[in-house]
Amino acid sequence: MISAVQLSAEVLAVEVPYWGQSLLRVLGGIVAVLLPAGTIVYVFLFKMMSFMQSRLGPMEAGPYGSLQLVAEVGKWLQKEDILPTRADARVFKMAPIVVLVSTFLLVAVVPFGPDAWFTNFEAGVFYALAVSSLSVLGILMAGWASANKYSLLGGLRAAGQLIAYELPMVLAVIGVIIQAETMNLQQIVLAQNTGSIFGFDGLGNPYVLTQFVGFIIFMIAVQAELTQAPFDMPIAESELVSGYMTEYSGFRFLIFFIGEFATAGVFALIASVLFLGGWGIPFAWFGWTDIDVVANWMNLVGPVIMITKMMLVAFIIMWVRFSYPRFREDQLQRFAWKVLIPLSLANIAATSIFKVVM
Amino acid sequence: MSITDRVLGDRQRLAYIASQAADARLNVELETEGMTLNIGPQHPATHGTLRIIARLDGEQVVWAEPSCGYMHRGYEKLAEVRTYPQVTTLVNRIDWLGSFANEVPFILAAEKLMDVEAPARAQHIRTILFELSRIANVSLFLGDLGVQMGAITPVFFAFRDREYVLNLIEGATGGRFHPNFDRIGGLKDDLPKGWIAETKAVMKKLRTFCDQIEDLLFGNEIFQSRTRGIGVIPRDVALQYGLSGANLRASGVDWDLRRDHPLPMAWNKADWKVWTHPDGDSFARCWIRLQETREATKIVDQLIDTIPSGPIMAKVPKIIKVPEGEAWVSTENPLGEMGYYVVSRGELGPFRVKIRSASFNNISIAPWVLRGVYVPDIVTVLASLYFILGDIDR
Amino acid sequence: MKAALGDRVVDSFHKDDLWLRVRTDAWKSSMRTLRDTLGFHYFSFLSAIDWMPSPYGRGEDDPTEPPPVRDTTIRPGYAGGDTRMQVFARVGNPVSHVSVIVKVDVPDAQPTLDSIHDVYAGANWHERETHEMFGINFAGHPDLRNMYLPVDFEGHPLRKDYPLLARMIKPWPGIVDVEPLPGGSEGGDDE
Amino acid sequence: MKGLGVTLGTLFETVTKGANTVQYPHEKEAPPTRARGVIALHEGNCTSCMLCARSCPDWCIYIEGHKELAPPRREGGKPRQVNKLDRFDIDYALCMYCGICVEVCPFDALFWSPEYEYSEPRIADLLHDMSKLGEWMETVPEAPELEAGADKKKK
Repeated sequence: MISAVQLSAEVLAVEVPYWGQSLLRVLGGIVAVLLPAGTIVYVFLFKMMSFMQSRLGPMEAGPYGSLQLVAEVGKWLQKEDILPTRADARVFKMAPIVVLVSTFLLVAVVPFGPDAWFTNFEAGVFYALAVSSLSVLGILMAGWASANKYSLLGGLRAAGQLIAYELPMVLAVIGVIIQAETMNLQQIVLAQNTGSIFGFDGLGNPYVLTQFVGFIIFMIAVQAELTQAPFDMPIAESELVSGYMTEYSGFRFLIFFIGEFATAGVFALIASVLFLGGWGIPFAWFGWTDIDVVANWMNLVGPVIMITKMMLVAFIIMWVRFSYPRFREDQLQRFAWKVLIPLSLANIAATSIFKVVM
Repeated sequence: MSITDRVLGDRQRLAYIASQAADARLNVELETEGMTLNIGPQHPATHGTLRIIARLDGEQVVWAEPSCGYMHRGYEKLAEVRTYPQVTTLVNRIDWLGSFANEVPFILAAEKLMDVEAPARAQHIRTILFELSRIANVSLFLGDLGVQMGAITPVFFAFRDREYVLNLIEGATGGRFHPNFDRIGGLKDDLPKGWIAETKAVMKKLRTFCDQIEDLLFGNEIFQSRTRGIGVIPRDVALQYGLSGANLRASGVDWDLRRDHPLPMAWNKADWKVWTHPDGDSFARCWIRLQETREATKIVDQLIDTIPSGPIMAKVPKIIKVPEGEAWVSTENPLGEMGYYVVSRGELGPFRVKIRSASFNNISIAPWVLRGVYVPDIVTVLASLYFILGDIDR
Repeated sequence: MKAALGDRVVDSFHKDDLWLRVRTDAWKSSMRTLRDTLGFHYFSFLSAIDWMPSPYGRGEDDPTEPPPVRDTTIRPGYAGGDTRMQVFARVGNPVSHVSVIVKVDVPDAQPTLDSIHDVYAGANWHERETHEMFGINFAGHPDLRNMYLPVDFEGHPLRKDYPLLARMIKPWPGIVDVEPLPGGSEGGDDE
Repeated sequence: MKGLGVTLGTLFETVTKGANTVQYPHEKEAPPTRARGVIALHEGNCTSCMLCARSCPDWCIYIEGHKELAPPRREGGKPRQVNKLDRFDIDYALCMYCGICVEVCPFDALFWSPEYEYSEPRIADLLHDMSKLGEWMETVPEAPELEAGADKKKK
């Protein structure tokens, strides 16, 4: 495994000391989280949503509305940061940070290229799923601390929903792990790009084809994790005003807003790694057989491919978000326990039988 | 119609038992100290300033009671000090979405007292504008229904197509929301040139809008699971509370004032269908309103082609003194049955005007229907009852 | 209709709508018979009328001239009536689509009437509104709180002797104040 | 599932055929000729008969005038006594655009003009005086011809 040090040595042809390398990783991490969040917000939330509703969306800030995001951030920064009197101050301040931290931890494990990765855990997938349930804590803290009946209701609903949808997400991912026989994300990407379906290896073996049921369950579970439209009971504007985020304003709300869309971006990244073959193009086209053989320019092209796949997955998430009404939370729970979990168990059984037979 | 041909037979009984069972469940559960949630006057789900005080047990509503009065403008007192033309400007601000539809019953009541009849052409144009304001009102309901349920997109479709109708009304009457176009004995002016052709084009757009909303919302599984069997109002309770309009027809009562109550208007000249639905739940109410919008476009299409020529205003003295007497006229407004009980003493203005607005009765059933319902369903049931605050508080 | 209600109907009037006036003490029983025997299940509305003409007029009299004299005779409307305040309700038959307006006198001394909220559940809110607007209290009504007005509002706005303040404070701009020609008119004909 | 089709369809429709919204500060939508935007006063016709002020439901028209001698119409005739307007204000903060004054005016002094951009930072400026109302006169459009089948009315 070439570590990032060699990567920077060869590509940048300069010897980067250890502290330089970790600085590089931290900056890379922030960029890898904020960049997709920003593009998703702008492209989908502002532009695509308005096009779907036959209007043009923000046009004033910058040419064709491109600087709208900067305007929004500016607006929130100069808004007053209200702390409700009876709120539990410390927990109230901590909540948005916890939600954002879980996103940054999540992105640390996503590979962007043969050498361009932050950490290369053996148990990458396990770590990712464990960390993603951290945001539930943040939301509960926000709901409880803002001492407001609506946010309390929102927080409790969020807790129930997120936990109910952790399970199908994990079970859907197990199908992928069985097929790739590894938990290391880098290896999963490798398996997808070098594998072959019934001998035809021109397209590699992206798990979205063989694991289609797993992909559907994973997408639904991600939609619920992000509290997006069909599952946005916690932030149900027409009942709970805006759920656990009601009392937040100014910079803290900005963190929540970034958190929400950064998590959407990172989950889309993970979905594209697990199901769409991550940063790789099917290796058969280039005659590569193993990870060391892959050409160096792949470290630069890899992130671009990842971003396009992420935009594809995010398009699906947002598209569903804009055209579906909201579940009631008891239907939501019933849908999770009675439909998704049995389906994912069946998927695991089928994959394992298929694995053994093949 | 895929939805109607599905078997709806015993659904009403099933849903009714479910909502009654909610009552039983409530007093059986362990007695936890309930939380009083105050869905306050500025809540996004209320069309205006309605406050609902709900006592919750967890997510379930034990007792809910709307408290209105935040929007009370005292119309009945104001009407006593105004002359007849001034009251028509006052009156179209009660149900501000379908505002031309408010003026018509008041003017008909005054005409009944003076036993003057508007010429055929005026009656025709009045009916067309009445149906146009119905479309403007109910199309916003269809869009707003989506927002109450969380779907963001339908509301933009509704506003986009509603703009065409509002431009039509403004073209003919001068005011988008408050036309003030009706006069005792006829209308203020005639239609501008090219208005008829424009209306036909807009009606086609409206029909595609209805299909789009049907696909986007009504065909949606989540929407159906959110509204079927929720907020069931059986027939006799609906009658006792005086529900009217789509809410009454959704509980299976075949009563439409346009057809059953003869008025000097042109409804009988067009053939259209009155839709009823046996279920009486939220879905039935919303579905009936969608069909009514389609019927309204059909009515307008038929009437547009057969407008008789002739005067627009009957022979009426310039200063109107309505002879002594009492009259009651009610028409099928977009929200329900809206009626005016005008008592006149022969002066310039009415002596007493009792305004019977549809939403006041539609909401008086809320405490009964909201018992044992979940918190998100409060919004669903109120959205399907479809009230406008000006109507309740007058 | 008269057969079923019998002697409770005091007076009736018919002009393309039907008005009935019922004896005050027979108000609840007649509503019950209307609903049960004659099938008038649909409750449309209930309200009251104060027949005394308002002493303030339309607030449009010229403050300079002496206030005009106004007749304060109490003349009831259709189907007669001899008290100042009358409660009237309208109920309909959903099958035959016929509706009737039932009137009843409210004794002037202490305006009370027994509530019909158990006959027609919808009457609950209407009675609360009539109570706060006219001061008629309904015996047997579960909670006669104010419907629209704040809890501590005294006075009953829809009574004719309750002044409409908006028109009291502001002088009426419609008063003609075109001063005459200085030094009298030289007989020019006013166009 | 059909819902997804509708939203996607609208997406392509908006991209191809352009959205329904109008970018207000740059493009402006012309209101129909009969729109009731603002009331314009034709001073010459007004004889301060106060009919409009009397019939306004909101009491928002304030008129003061005085009598004056005007030159006779025919040379030998007596000087005419004519009402001259001193003050004719319409308070647009109170006005509810009902149009009764325009209709009730016997001398055709008041007209509707579809102008709608006269918002003011201070509410007191909404009290338009005689000269301001005069300025609106040239924005008053021609009366639109009527739909076929309408009999020709005098006005």
